[in-house]
Formats: sequence, C-alpha cells, structure tokens
Amino acid sequence: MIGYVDTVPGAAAPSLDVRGVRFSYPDGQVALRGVDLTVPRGERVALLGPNGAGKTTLVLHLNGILAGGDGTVTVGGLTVDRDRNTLAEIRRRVGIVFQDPDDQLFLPTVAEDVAFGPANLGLRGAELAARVTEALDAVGMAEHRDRAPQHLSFGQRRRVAVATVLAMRPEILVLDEPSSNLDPAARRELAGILRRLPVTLLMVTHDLPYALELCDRSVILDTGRIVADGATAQLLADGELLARHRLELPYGFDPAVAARQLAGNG
Amino acid sequence: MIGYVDTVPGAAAPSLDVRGVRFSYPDGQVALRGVDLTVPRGERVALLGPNGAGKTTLVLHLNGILAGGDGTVTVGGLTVDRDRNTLAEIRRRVGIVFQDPDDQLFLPTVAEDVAFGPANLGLRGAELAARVTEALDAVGMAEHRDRAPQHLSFGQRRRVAVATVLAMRPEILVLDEPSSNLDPAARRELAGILRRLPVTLLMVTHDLPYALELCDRSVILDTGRIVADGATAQLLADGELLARHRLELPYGFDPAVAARQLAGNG
Amino acid sequence: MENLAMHISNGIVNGPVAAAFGALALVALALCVFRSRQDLDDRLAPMAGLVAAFIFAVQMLNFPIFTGAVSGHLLGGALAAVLVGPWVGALCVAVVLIVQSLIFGDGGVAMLGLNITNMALIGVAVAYLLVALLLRILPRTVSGLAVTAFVASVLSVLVASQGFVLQYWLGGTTDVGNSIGGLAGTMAAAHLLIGVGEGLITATTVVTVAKVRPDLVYALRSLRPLSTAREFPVPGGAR
Amino acid sequence: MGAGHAHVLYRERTSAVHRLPPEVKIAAMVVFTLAVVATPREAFWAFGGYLGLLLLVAAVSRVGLGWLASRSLIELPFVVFAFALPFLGTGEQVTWLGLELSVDGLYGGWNILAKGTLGVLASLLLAGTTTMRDLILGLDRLHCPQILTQIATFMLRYLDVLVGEARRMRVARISRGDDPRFLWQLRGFAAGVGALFLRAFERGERVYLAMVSRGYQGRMPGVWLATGAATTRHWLVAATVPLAATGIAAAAVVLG
Ligand SMILES: Nc1ncnc2c1ncn2[C@@H]1O[C@H](COP(=O)(O)OP(=O)(O)OP(=O)(O)O)[C@@H](O)[C@H]1O
Ligand SMILES: Nc1ncnc2c1ncn2[C@@H]1O[C@H](COP(=O)(O)OP(=O)(O)OP(=O)(O)O)[C@@H](O)[C@H]1O
Ligand SMILES: [Mg+2]
Ligand SMILES: [Mg+2]
Repeated sequence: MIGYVDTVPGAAAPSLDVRGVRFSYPDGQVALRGVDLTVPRGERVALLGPNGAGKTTLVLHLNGILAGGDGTVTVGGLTVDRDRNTLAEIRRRVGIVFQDPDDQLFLPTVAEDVAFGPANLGLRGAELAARVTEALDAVGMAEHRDRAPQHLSFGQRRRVAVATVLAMRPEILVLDEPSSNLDPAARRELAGILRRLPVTLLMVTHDLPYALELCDRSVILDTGRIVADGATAQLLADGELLARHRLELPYGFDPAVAARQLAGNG
Repeated sequence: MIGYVDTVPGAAAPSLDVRGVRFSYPDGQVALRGVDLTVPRGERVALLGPNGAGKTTLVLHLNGILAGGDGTVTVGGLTVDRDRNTLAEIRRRVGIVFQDPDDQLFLPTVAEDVAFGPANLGLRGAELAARVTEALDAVGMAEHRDRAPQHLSFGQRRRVAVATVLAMRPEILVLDEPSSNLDPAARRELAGILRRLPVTLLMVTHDLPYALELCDRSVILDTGRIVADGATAQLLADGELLARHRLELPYGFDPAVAARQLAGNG
Repeated sequence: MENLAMHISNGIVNGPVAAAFGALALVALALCVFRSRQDLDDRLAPMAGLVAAFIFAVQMLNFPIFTGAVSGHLLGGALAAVLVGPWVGALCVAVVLIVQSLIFGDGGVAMLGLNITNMALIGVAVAYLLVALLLRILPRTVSGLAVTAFVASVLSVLVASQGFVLQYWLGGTTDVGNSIGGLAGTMAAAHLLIGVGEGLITATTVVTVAKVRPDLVYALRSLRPLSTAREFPVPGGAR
Repeated sequence: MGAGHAHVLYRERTSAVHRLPPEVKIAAMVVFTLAVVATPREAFWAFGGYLGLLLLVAAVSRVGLGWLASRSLIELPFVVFAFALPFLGTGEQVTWLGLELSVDGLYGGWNILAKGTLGVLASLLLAGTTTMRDLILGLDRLHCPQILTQIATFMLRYLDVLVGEARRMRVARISRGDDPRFLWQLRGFAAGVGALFLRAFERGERVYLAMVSRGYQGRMPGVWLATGAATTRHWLVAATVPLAATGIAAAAVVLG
C-alpha cells in the first residue's frame, strides 16, 4: 500500500475512491497500471474502454475479490483490506453484477439464488419473500422463479443475475456490461430501473448510447490507465479521442436524435 | 420424424432447411413449437427475437447437437439424423459460434484452440499454421496466441471463439450473438469480415442496427415459432410488429442516417 | 499407522507379488477396455472424464476424519460404479491411479498392479454388485438411491482395504507375524471411517445428479428398457 | 493438500530433460523405478547410486533441489508406516535407546523409506519436466488403449472445469455477503460437492458438444500426436539413466 491517508469515514466520503491501483495477474499479465477514480455519492458513471482494457479487473477490485497489487480502494470511507469484517461490510454496500451471469448464479433455483444475498443481510420470512418477488418482477423473470438457473437462456440468466443484486438494495451498484444479451425491451426496462434507483452507479459498457442515456459522466480506461474523464456527451462528441481507444458511435446513431429523446425522457 | 420428402442433395438444395421442428428440454420446458425456415445458399439471415424465444435452441439443432423432437433439419441436402458419418459431414459444413465463449474454448492456448477445428478437418503443417494466423489476425488476437483462453477478458474470449470457427472456413456460418461484449471497433471489424465472407450466414442478434447492416433478410422467433420473415429494412420499419415481440430500435438510432451509411458502405 | 490411505508405495510389498498383481490388473483392465467399448457413447465420455477428475481432485484433499487422528481420502469406486457403470468405472479409477503414480509418486509405479487391483477392480466391482442388488430390493426413490450409494461406498472401501491386507500377507517385505490380524483390524477400522465419509459424499453427489439429470446415472439407466436410451448427446438431458 | 490443480507440479523451464519427448521420459522413469524396487534392501550403496543418478537428472533439468525436497513430503504418510514397522516386526530384536526394535522391521522400514523416496523423486522429476497434456500424449504413443487416454484427456479438461466452477461459486457467494471459509459450507460439505459436480458436468458437457461441433471424434487431431515423437537418438539419450540403474541393481543382486 503506497502512502495514502484514509479519508474520514462517514457521509462526506465519496462512494468509491480508487487511488493508484496497479494489478498484475499471476501469469504476469499487467491489467491495471495505476488507476485513480473518485465517484461521489449518488453519481452515475460509465466505464468505457476497449476489450482487455482492464475494466473487469477494476470492477473486481471494488469489493476486494481481487487485491494485492499497489494502491488503495476506499468504499464510503472503508478501505478494502484483509480484515474480514471490513470486507463483509464493503460487500454489503457494493453490489456487483458480473459480466458473465454464470459467475453470479449458483443455487438450484432462481428464487433461492435471488434470496441468497438479502438472506445474508439478515432478512427473513415475508420481508425476504417480498424482496425476491420485487427483484424478479423488475427484470420480468417472476414466472421462472422455480426453475434452475443453468437451464435458462443466456439472456434470462443475465436478467436473474441483475435481480440477485437488485434484491440486496446496495448503496453502490456496479454493473459489468449489464445490457449484453438482453433483448431490446429488456435493455430499455433495465435502463428505466437503473435511472430510478437512488444509488451510486458504475456501469461498464461497450454500448455508448446506453452510457449516454444513463450516465452523465464517463471515464475511458485503456491498457490499465484512465485516459479520459468527463461529461458523457462531451466525450462522445470527441470522435478522435474515441477512435484512439477503439470506441465509436454505432452505425445509424444520430447524436441529434439522441439529444431530442434524452430531453423527452427528462 | 414427420412426413417430409428429402430434397435432392447437391448444389440446388438450400443451405439450411428446417421443417416443423419442435423441441422440449428434459425438464419439460417447451422451446420450439414447430419452426419452418429455409435459407438459400449464400443468403444472410438475421434471427431476431426476445430472450428465451428459442433462438439458441434452434441454432443447436442446425448441426445435430440437439435433436430428438419432431421435424427435420436438412443442411445442403443432408438430413440431420443419427448416422455418424452424415453428422460428421454436416458439422464440417456448419460452423457455430456459441453464445457463451466459455463453452467454445477448452485448449491450453489460444493458437491450439483455433487450430483444433481445421486440424480435425485434416489440415497439417504450414497450411494449418496459416489458417490459424489468418483467423487470429481477422479478430485482432494474434498477439495473444500463446496465452491461455481462460485468462483472457470476456471480449477477448468472444473474439477467439469467432476465430475458432472462421479458421474452419465453413460453408454455413451460424453465429449466436457474435457482437455482444465486443468493443465498438471490434464489432465493426467483425461486420466487415462477415460481409466479405462468401458463406451462408445465420446470425442471432439483439442488435437490430447490426442486423440491418449485415443481413438483407430477417426472421423473428418468439415463443418457439417464427412470427415474421422478410426484408430486414421492412421488418424494422414496422414498429408495431417489433413492439409485439419485445424488439425496438435503440435509443438515438435514425433509420435515415443508417440508410445513408449503408449506401456509403456499398 | 494413520494414512495407509490405500496407495501402496514402492517397497511395501515384494517384487514377485507386485508383478503377479500387475499381470492380474492388466488382464482385468483389458477386459474392461473391451466391455466398455459398448458403453462409452457420446454422453458417457464426458461423464467418465468428470468422474475421473472428481476422484482425482477429491483424493488430493486428504480430509481429516472427525478428530484428525485418522485421515484418508475417497477411493471413488462407488461413485464411478453408480455414475458410469462397472467397466468404464474401473477404467476411470485406473486412469486416476496411473496418472497419480506417474506424476505424484502417490502409490509407487512398481506397485500399480496392487493399487489398481484394490481400488479400481475390487472397489468398483464390490460397489457395483451391491448397487445392482440394492436397487432391486430398495424402493426406487431418492432415499433408496441415497441408501444404496452409501452402503455400497462403505462396504466397497472396507473390502478394498482388505485387499491390501491380503497382498501384505502374501508378499509384505517385513514379516509382521501375528500382527497381520492386527493390520487387518486397523485397516478395517480406519477404512470404516473413510467409508462413512466417502458414503456421505457419494450419496449426496449421486442424489444431486439423479434429481436434476436422471439420464446421467448409469445405475438407473440399466434398469430402464433399452429403447429409451438415445444416441444424441443433449445438453440439459435426453428426452 | 488443497492443490486440486493438475499443473501444480510442472516447472516451467527450458532444459534438455524438458525437451525430451514424454514417452521416453515415462519409459525411463518406469524402468528406473523397477530397478530400484528389485534391489536387495541390504545393498545400501546401491541406493546411494540411485540418488546420485536422480540428482544428476535434477541438475540437468534445473528443477531445483529445494523444490524436490519440499514436494517429496507427499510420501510422509508412508514414512509413518515405515517407522511403525520396527515395532511391529517379528524375529530378532535389538535394543536401542531403551526401545525393543525388530531387526527385520528396521530393514523393512529402511526398505520402504528408501524405495518410496526414490520412487517419489523419480515421479517428481517426470512431473516437473512434463505437462499433464504431454504425459497423456506420451501414454498414447506408448500404445496405451485409446479409451484410457480419452478418459485421461477429459479428466485433465474437467480438472480445470472443476477448479473454475469452484472459483466461480466462491466469488458468487462472497460478493453477496456470504462469508464461507470453504466452498463446502454451502448446506454442508457434501451438498456443495454435489452442486459443484453437477455444475461442472453441465459446463463440461457444453464444452464437449462444442468440440463435437468442430469435428472432434474421440481423438485429438493427429498433429499433436505426430509432431515431436521420439527419435532413436531421444531413446538412446533417455536410456542412460535407467540403464545405469539397471546396472546398479544387477550388481547389487550379484554382490548381495
Ligand atoms: N484471469 C486472468 N489471468 C490473466 N490475465 C487476465 C485474466 N483476466 C484478464 N486478464 C488480462 O488482463 C487484461 C484486462 O482484462 P479485463 O478482463 O479486465 O478486461 P476488460 O476491460 O474487462 O475487457 P472486456 O471488455 O473484453 O471484458 C487483459 O489483457 C486480459 O487478457
Ligand atoms: N438446458 C435447458 N434446460 C431447460 N430449459 C432450457 C434450457 N436451455 C434453454 N431452456 C429454455 O428454453 C427456452 C428457449 O431458450 P433459448 O436458450 O433457446 O432462448 P434464446 O432465444 O436463445 O434466448 P436468449 O436471447 O436469452 O439467448 C427458454 O424458455 C429457456 O428457459
Ligand atoms: Mg470485462
Ligand atoms: Mg440464446
């Protein structure tokens, strides 16, 4: 850990504070080369970048699943380290939806899987059941509650994965490519849910219009470094910057149309 | 097998001919309720539909990985049945990129994994090496050729998965959500590759603009039935049809802009 | 004498006896190879690999039984017999033993015949005979299957451990005289505990699989008329 | 041991031993071990000779003596048996530090200790210089029945799948507020094992079907079998160690 004085815990601390984080995988692959990122409470930030940039690696640092390189990660004033209790508290606050739904689902039925997180938070009985139903309704999977997750279609698994985290009502929601494999309506519904949730949001995505729709601010990560940080609309307008990092607006996307629709959404 | 007279084998036979295929999973889940679909040689067809519609299930029927329900699947005149040799020949012709790259990659290094398919086709030595290099170059993963697939990022794994099938140069290429988790540049590059390949193409996707860009024709599958079949541009113009099947054009997408870009592409 | 753990290492049993059992194992495995040609279809091939991997992995976790005074590991014979049948099952266990002896020195290479006889042949054969018998007597329910798997595990482990006693009696490099009876007793006691642990793991594993994918359980498959067997591999199971 | 992974013993190096084709290494290791086992236990000098041979191979293959020593602890359980023998053995007894020990038992203990240790060291040298995959390739070239190598290939693949799925399950649980010390605490040890087994199977089955889709028909493509197969020179080079060992064994039997 390099010299970094812990911020005062409490409401004033930023939700996420990443300082100088470096990380190499055991096989020697360098994934993060000094990442600094601060996300104030309640902000919505999109994390953009090419394949292999280190986005998932960064996400896995946010609740201590990966650790051990240089730098510090602080969540609402709590520093991620080896202390079991601190880690448990951090994992209570940070809900992560993994890029691969198979990393998320492991219990024999959908309902049990969604109940797992809230049950660990101490919920029981009717309250727990209500949480589960609410989360499954939100992603439109209520009718599949008694099926085995591994027997669902890919997109259905992705939706259940989102529900497992929504059911925990985390303070900080981190989503790694939540919209991939979702059908267009589910994608829009998810956007609606995320927009209404009163949380701090960090969303990894390759879908730039989706980032624009949901997040005011974006950061671009490339080869393990944050290379840009600013208002999403501004970043997306800088075609040269985007091109340098293998990002580009999709075919048929018209910023003017987007702006109109965005204004309509409020 | 319901009554269906085999077409004459040979060049005149359609690449894919699916007749009355029904399928239920062992847990009783009905996935296909009678699907009819013919894809003539050289055509590019997008397979659209909501999550859980049965798209992946249909794809897995195209080379006999799933079978045993009613109906027949014919590939270039060869009917999928239990005969080992016919099945082997069909699998030679049809290349499938699975929705989950983790299902596709299993060898210790990327290069070996890409070589696996062509080696099974009998390629050896320099010819095999050339195929592998070509396929890896096409997806921009040449520099990672000696790494372990399970140590790649999700998007990198997806690209390698595509390469494993490209290296086999199948006559019929079936892709299940090839663009998900790809960064925007990789998505465009993949579109470029697919457009140039002289193959019959069936592509499952939730990305309607991508379908419009690559496929002249689209079919919509919902709850195990084909509910629409026509020119992609026409289907996408029918907002009501799309909405009925949980499809919709993405935020910021302007058909007029798309048409202009499409014309520019040739 | 804690962890005899069934892997006989080099030098415990003399050369001639080891060679004799080596020949016995070779003949028996050849028969298994011949018989399993019919069994090993598209669906059984990955299952056989998984059973072998599972046994391999679990054998590497030497788990303490109860107090830690006795430690041992699964032999896997019953699991293999229930899931992939006797012929392929014996081959699975044999593959595990061969690889272990080659790269871990876990059980000496020169003693491979003895180890294969005990764990792959005796262990799987006893387990399969018991399974075949019990599945006819017991109700064909989840608990019936659980009891079957448990009993078959315990007894197969016990019998397999006595295989070592027999071999030691025939060709132990040190004459322990009357202690051979004591050896038999110690082996039996230790392996009763190992057997109980093995029985619990086997029973739950088999029950988990049988509930979700009954088509994967060889022991249940052989009870059904052959016509329902199918050749197409199907993720999520066969109809 | 908790390792559970097949490649833990492989030492990534470049050495003449690493480059030898796997089949000659397997054959050499087996012959060497047989020679050791055939040696009379009283011929102490012979065991010194074997150890010398192994140290020589270790030096050439650059696997490191510390590594060899620490990894050979796997035979500890058998050593316990070796130490019990002097008390269990019958016949002539000697008294040492006030303990009644059987002479036959002492020899027996030595016998197991020496032969066991040499066997383990020989395997470790094989494991340290040969990947699991090459090992299976070697077995295949030594005409091991295809059904066995096929099971071994799948076993290798599934070890990765098991480890991978176990890791996924652990990550899934801890990131949703659970605090397990073991994977197994999911409704008890056995239920966790059952769930892991099923999960690994279904993943592995999908992988298998994807392999089948790419033309797999029960045997890995011939390229991997054809390249780098042993030449006469390889066999001759690798034969030196087992030949020397056989010589020592023969001398020990004759002199013994
Ligand atoms: N388990 C691993 N072992 C070794 N290297 C890894 C591992 N996982 C990822 N990497 C490497 O670390 C780098 C960053 O990977 P990461 O998964 O964070 O990328 P990403 O930004 O999430 O990419 P994508 O958009 O494709 O998901 C890549 O070069 C990748 O190959
Ligand atoms: N292995 C399985 N066992 C049981 N039911 C399954 C299995 N796989 C899929 N299903 C069910 O079959 C139906 C069709 O699934 P399929 O995977 O074909 O959908 P899909 O159109 O590919 O969806 P997506 O867009 O989410 O990938 C769904 O209701 C799904 O829950
Ligand atoms: Mg990622
Ligand atoms: Mg699908």
